[in-house]
Amino acid sequence: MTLPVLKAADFASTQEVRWCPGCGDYSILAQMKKVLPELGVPREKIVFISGIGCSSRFPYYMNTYGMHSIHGRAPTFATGLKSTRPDLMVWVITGDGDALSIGGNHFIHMLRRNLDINVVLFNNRIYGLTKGQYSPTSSEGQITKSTPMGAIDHPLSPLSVALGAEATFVARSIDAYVTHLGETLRRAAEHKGTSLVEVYQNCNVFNDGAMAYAQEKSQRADNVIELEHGKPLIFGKDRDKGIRLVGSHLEVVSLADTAIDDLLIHDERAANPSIQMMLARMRYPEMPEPIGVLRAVAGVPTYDDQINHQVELAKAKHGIGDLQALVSGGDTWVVK
Amino acid sequence: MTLPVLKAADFASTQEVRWCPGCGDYSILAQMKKVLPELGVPREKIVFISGIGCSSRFPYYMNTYGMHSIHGRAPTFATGLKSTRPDLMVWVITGDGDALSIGGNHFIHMLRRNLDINVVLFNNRIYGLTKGQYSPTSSEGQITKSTPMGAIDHPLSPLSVALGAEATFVARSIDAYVTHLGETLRRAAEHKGTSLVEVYQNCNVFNDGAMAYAQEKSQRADNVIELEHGKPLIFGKDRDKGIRLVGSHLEVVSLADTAIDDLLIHDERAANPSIQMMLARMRYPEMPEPIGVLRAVAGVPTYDDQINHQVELAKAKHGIGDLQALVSGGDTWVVK
Amino acid sequence: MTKILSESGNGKNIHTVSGITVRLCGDSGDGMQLLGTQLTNTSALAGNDVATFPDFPAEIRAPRGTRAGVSGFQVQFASEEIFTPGDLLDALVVMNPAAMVTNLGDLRKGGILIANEDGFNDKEFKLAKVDSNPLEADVIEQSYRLFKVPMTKLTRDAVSELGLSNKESERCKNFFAMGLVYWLFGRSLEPTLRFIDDKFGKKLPDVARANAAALQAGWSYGETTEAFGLSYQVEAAPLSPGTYRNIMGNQALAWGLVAASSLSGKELFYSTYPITPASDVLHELTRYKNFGVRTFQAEDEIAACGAAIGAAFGGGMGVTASSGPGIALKGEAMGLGVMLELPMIVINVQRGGPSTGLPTKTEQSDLLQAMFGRNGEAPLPILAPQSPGDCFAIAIEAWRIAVECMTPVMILSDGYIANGSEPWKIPDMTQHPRINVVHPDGADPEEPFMPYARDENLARPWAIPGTPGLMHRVGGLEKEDRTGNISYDPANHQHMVDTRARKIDEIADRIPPQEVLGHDSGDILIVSWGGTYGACHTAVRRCQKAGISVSHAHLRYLNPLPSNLGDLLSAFKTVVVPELNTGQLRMLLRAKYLVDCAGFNKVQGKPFSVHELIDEIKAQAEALQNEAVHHRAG
Amino acid sequence: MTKILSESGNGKNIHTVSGITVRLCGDSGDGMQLLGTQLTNTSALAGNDVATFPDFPAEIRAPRGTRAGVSGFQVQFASEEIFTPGDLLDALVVMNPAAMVTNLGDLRKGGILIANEDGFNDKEFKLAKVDSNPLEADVIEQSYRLFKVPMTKLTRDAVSELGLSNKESERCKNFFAMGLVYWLFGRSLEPTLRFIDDKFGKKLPDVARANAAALQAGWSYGETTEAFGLSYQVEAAPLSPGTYRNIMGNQALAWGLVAASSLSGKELFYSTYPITPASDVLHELTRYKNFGVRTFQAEDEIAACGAAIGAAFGGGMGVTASSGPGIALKGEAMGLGVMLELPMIVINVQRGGPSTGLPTKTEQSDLLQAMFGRNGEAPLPILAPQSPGDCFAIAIEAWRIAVECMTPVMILSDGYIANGSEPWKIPDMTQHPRINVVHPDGADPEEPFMPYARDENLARPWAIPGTPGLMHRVGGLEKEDRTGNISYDPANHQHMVDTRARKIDEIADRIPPQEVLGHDSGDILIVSWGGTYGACHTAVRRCQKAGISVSHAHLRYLNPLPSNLGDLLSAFKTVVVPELNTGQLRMLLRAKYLVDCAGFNKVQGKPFSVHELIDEIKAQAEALQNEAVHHRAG
Ligand SMILES: Cc1ncc(C[n+]2csc(CCOP(=O)(O)OP(=O)(O)O)c2C)c(N)n1
Ligand SMILES: Cc1ncc(C[n+]2csc(CCOP(=O)(O)OP(=O)(O)O)c2C)c(N)n1
Ligand code: SF4
Ligand code: SF4
Ligand SMILES: [Mg+2]
Ligand SMILES: [Mg+2]
Repeated sequence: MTLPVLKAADFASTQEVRWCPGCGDYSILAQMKKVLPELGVPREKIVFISGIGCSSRFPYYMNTYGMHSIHGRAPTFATGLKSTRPDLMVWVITGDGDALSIGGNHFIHMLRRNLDINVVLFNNRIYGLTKGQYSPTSSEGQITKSTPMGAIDHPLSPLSVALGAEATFVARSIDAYVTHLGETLRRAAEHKGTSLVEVYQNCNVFNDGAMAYAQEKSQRADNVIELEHGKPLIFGKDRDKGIRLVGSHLEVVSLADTAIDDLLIHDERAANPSIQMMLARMRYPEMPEPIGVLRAVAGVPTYDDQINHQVELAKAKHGIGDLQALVSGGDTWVVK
Repeated sequence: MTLPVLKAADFASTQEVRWCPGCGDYSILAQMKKVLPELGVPREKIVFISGIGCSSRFPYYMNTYGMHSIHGRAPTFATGLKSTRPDLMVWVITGDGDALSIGGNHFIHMLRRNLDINVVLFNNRIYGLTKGQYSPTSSEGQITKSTPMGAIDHPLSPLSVALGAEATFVARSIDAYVTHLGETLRRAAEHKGTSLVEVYQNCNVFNDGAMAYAQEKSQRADNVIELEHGKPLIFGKDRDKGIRLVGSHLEVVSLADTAIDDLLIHDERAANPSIQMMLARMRYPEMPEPIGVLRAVAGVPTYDDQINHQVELAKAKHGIGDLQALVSGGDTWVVK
Repeated sequence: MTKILSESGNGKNIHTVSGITVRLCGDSGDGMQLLGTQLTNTSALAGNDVATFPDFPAEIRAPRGTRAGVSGFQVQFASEEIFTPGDLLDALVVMNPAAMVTNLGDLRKGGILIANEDGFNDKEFKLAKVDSNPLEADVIEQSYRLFKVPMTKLTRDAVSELGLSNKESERCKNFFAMGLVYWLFGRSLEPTLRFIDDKFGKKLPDVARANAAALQAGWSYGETTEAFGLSYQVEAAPLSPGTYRNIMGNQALAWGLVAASSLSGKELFYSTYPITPASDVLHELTRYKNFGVRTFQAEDEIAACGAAIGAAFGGGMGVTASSGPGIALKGEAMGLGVMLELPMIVINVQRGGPSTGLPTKTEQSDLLQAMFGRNGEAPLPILAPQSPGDCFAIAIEAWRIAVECMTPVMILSDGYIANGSEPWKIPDMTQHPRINVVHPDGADPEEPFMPYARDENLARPWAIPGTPGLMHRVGGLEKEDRTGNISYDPANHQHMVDTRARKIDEIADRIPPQEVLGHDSGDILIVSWGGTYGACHTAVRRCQKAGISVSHAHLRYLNPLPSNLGDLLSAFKTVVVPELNTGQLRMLLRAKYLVDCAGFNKVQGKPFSVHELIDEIKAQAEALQNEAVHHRAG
Repeated sequence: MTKILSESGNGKNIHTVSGITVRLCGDSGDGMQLLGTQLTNTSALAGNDVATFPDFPAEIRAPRGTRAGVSGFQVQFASEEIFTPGDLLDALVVMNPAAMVTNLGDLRKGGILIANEDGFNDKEFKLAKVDSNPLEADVIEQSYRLFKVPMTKLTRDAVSELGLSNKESERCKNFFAMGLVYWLFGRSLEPTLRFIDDKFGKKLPDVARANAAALQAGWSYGETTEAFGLSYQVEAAPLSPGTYRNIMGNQALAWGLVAASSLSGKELFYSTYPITPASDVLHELTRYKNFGVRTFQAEDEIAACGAAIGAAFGGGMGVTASSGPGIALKGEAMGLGVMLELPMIVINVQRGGPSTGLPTKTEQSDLLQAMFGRNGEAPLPILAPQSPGDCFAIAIEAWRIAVECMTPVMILSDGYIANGSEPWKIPDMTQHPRINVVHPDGADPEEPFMPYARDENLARPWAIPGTPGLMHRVGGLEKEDRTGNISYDPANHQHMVDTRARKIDEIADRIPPQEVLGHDSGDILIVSWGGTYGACHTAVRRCQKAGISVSHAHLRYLNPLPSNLGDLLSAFKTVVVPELNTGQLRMLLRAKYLVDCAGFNKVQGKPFSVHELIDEIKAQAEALQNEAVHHRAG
């Protein structure tokens, strides 16, 4: 039996999409609908699990199984589901507040366990749904409803946190850069283990243009560097700049006076994430910000495989459990 | 008026110490009592705040102010206290489960906010108080009460997590290596910003000897490398081995065939934590494990300074708030 | 338009009425909340009593033109004291078909319906899922006084000279509608012109001019077209003398905390995690840093609660706020607060539940969570404001109890109070009783310090770090009486559990006895709490006037309950407890007093209307009468 | 030693008694828990009915020799059916002075006191904070039958030939004590010798031999020294026929879950975060991976609850467990479970509260948290086992209700039940009714799938991912009836709140009516729940025998309450609700039935003793009599 060929539209649920007009979320939704049919996984085998936030409305719009859970906890539901149903393709949809503020702990633990799930973190550097408070990724000094004199927390980078938590797949893309986004989602889906994709997402109501330097086509080439495995790090509208590793830090060089061979070659498969960590720490405006796959390490056992493997091992070793034998075992006596 | 000179014994509370005989916690307590008098901070200006766990009993044994709070949340109490009482010296005492399992999120956020507090994480790689389940730092495959077939989670390194969360002071020491421990606690106390000290602590009841390679004097020299700022990384009983940076990774070399000048020089002050991250990832038995101060970056604003600074700024700008003016302001009308 | 008091005035056709209830509705993007707020403030400044009810979609920008995207603002203004934003509408302004079809049901027969004609076209019909133009339905003209006004076009015309884009011009149409409404109800344009100037004058002078022009155009439209014929006037209300301002619930809560801080000489540490409908308290408080207010947006609700306790341990005023789901998360930490016996305020601005529920809607369903949402025996005082303005007083009272008894105190507000507004008599804070806070100073070097010794309120001493000689350790394990050391002793545990309970119970001796509206015995007693005050009060007053033997006891203290409440309940034949939940206070009353209270419950995300309460009271009165007849007959 | 049934036997001086209550106490390091468990199992194997109460310090290794470091194990074994580990002790074994002074108060006058003389020296007196040797006090010899035995020395002698170190030799002294106790109560050494061999035989043959030698030496000491003169014998109890084993509460809970899994054909996903006294369920379950059990030690309690819900969404059997503080953390996620209407079990093994409280002690103070510890109206069924063995049945019943009604179900166990043990008749699982689980298979392509349609139990369909055509989305926002789409509609919200409540309430129609021990009307009704069953049952039976008109209703279903309970309560003159809290069930009963239940409450981290309950019943009976007299006189 061949599977019916699905189109993007087949992945649309009947629910009206209720994001603000112009919100970056639309583009991510569109790319997801576009990529999923290419993966050949039947819709009923796919589950989207989200927390709470504008971004977390996502599952309602997908004609798959879905759960719009509670704030910050999506990874926990996904963990229970994937551990018991490894046959399903599980996506976690989360926001910068959902994943890194209230949900930071689950986020780390999901990554270190390396469940075979995919996580898309919509980073708009603001709390959208609650109308504009700063988030853990908001810039220092950012004026928001809750920080009229400027935010004083030092921001977290989702990618750094993920690398610190031993994530096996870490990537970044941009809502408006649709081809790149689609490709990055596809890569995430294909990775075995927890895949994290941070997506720069414009909240045009509460934080409009915060990442315009990366989102707007005119600025992107100079402010963003696209990583490709095995390729030197080159960027710029005229592809005339590059990144070089000097001692223990990275610097921008002009290709006018540096040979391509001297540039850093991107290695997404490096077991040691030190260089990937340096990349994650490149921040605009000092440095171009990396997009694409920073890290994709294969072969690390996944939690779902392992938990189920232990069950199989135990069955093989002790035989399939016999309830009557269990309750009847040990020291017993008979009353007549 | 000169302050009375205090001794270690002055820091002992009247409460009987109730750890298991032989527990590594005793040594940490002793060093704390030894170091504090040297800092010249009056006892009443010191507060110890802990979560729950064997280690978290610590505050009861110190003749200072103290709070034995709830599991994983010590950083939150410390944050409220230090933000409003920057005059106090605040210590957070936590365990590997307390800090990295249930408390992982607060741990990260405390570090990124860089409150001027000191955190001592007693890492015994086990849940002591609840009698021996595995913790986030337990090794893969470790057999514990809750993992009779071996743990399947990939362990977290407190130091990596901290570096990923932009910590400004990150150090490690060992319960049994008392001089080093005392010195490390002192360094932590002196740092302005959140200081994290991971202490390898032997739980002789539930995880005895898990870190013997580092704790036992006979093995220590070969398995541990003492970091010193500005010094090359040398170790070994005969100080005949060193660490060299090769491209993007670290390797052990013999001083027989490598010049000292080629060794990595430790830079705890490097703003970019990439190398520190590489050090944090050195794990026994493949590599010697680093102890001492991995990172100590000065000059990063602390949360307590900033929150209070904004209050001062506001007062300077708008004048000290006038309650009557507040309630009487805006559009009003008079009913006669 | 409760009563028409006089008709026509100096040549013009003006009715003077005792009150008007109007609702302004349009798309979320149409600026209805702004319009409503301005009308409210202007009416308040005109000396009316006012009460408001904003009602907006959960989405930030719900899809334009749809029913889900409708945003409404209801206001009642009156020349008599009022307590609710009104039930049935005297006038309804609708900017599009979706607004019309979702709100028309609340317009009274014969009421005024003003529609932005330009918003009624095929595109909009489709978005609103209506088959044809609802304005054209015969029944509309027959049932209401319909005025179709091409507001978009008229606005465009009015601002055409200012060189704005089409889109920008159209944006001003809410000010046109406002002008028209102002004319209709004889409101002054002055305050709104001032507002426009304040808000846009400097930054966007073009926009300021356009809005002002639109406002004036709307007013002129009413004045000149004579389409309306009749306009209305609402005289000033006989409020008690004083200076007034309009105040919203969350704002009053914030100000009350600032006031408590000032009255007690303690700096406020407000530690929270954003959540609807509590976030505005944060937004408000963070502006008062010059009052020594520190606001802390924590990583989650647990951290927020922990930080507040940390601040309290240091001698600060620790306050944390959230709504239902966030309060659920704080349960464990609140339990620690109970054990540590530190003062703290926990605010729950309730919303529709369970789980995420109806985040933008109101409900009173977290009372039992407030009472029991912690492990073990962990009682704490619970207070509930009865109206937006009352939030101010409740915040101060909560803080007073917290320090007097060294305990966390819970405040239960709700979405209706939080976003509603009312005129508020500005208090003279210099005359306000101060809150006395004592920190022991460790004078006695002979006696060892006893952190769990108790005073006459059973409160323990609030000794704070920095005080020499009072070093002590607190924690969540049961502690020994007086010394505070860990204790597993059975008798001590019993003693401490009992003492913590007694400490809270005895507050009942020190709070005012429960007041009653009406006689303190009789046929029916309505017992209510929280945001239903206005509706219950109004309904009871009307029924009293109608000769029914009914009284009203509205509780501001929910734990402990006022000491005279039991007697009060038993002095009535029927006790009815109206609540926006399935009967939570009722359960507590039945358990405590063994009185067969009846429930009148509604869980619809909406406040009670006055008339549904009146119907209930009448039904109860009738039931009593039938019973009496039956009795006499029997 | 309830009754001496016969004295002496075949030449030896043996009393046959109906039951013995003995407590074994020593330092935490002395192996008292092991000793207790062995004595229990041996007695059970001898056919006695047994009940146990282990009681150990909160510390892992509390300081040696101190009062805080004392670890005790109490066991009652009897030739009649018993329901508690006994109140007053017939025999007390103490290994050191600390153990003696902290436990002597529970030894009945004339009871047997066996002391390890070698543990009574100056060093130990100091550690135990006693001034002089408590064994020497005159009152001891006068009040008790004291036997001082130099156990350490005798043990050392007994094992001297085995070449163990001094320290190792001394470690065996608990086996010496055990041997002596076995002799005293006529127990067979056989089971314990088998145990020693199983445990140490292979790995540490020296230790095995030493322990066996010490055990035998203890027995011989009793047999040969004639110091004791008298030994005791307890015949087999007349339990109902069947095969029995001894079972602990947490173990029975774990097995019950495995059984429910098997009976329903669903694999168990047990997701938890360690906490005393719930952790042992995890330790037990993680050994049953070959039953398809997956255990997940989550990063915290919230994650544990979330993961259980995730597993349930996927069609698995999601179970999460904790104790009070951890349950507080799960509140928000449990609310989501209620909203999603997915089956799940949440277990609370209660301990002393509030906050961290008394982690190793028992209490029943989380009932109201179970009822109300969530935001909004979020009802769920609550069940409570009445004894260690009953945990097995309760787990199965909870799972049955969870899937039948598509709801989270809460089980309230407690520390007393969890660590206690009793003989348990091994059920024939092949005869056990199966639990029917249906997942819709999406057969009908015409009808759109309605995830919130309902069956006769008001349960929605459990459609699981992987089923073609049934794709649907669930979430925490209020949802539309039948379709499950998000809905802010007021009437729908009311309907859904009402329906969720009704779904739980109607379970009352499908559970067995409340049973009563004794007449179903009369003077006094004792209403209890949870771990107090044994004490209440025993007390009521004794009082019934003493002629008091008292009955006992023990609730295993706490929400909803059995449908006949109201009638039952009103059939008695006095209803007394004994609870290890300040009156939580009592509050629920008063609220629901308006019956003036009296409370009998104890919050000391300890179970009720039978005699304090008897005293209470007698006092109530007397009060009724006085009242009656007064009445007749009046
Ligand atoms: C327990 C709890 N706390 C707080 C909230 C309120 N809340 C909902 S979404 C949100 C943050 C949203 O920010 P983010 O995750 O960045 O998502 P976005 O809306 O920006 O997509 C908050 C604070 C909640 N629903 N539940
Ligand atoms: C909310 C909550 N969950 C669980 C527990 C039980 N608990 C107490 S300490 C602990 C872990 C202790 O491990 P760690 O932090 O490593 O401290 P250690 O005892 O090893 O020093 C746990 C799970 C608790 N007290 N509270
Ligand atoms: S508020 Fe921002 S993030 Fe949310 S839907 Fe609107 S634009 Fe998007
Ligand atoms: S259990 Fe382990 S960590 Fe805890 S006190 Fe004992 S030895 Fe120390
Ligand atoms: Mg966001
Ligand atoms: Mg530990």
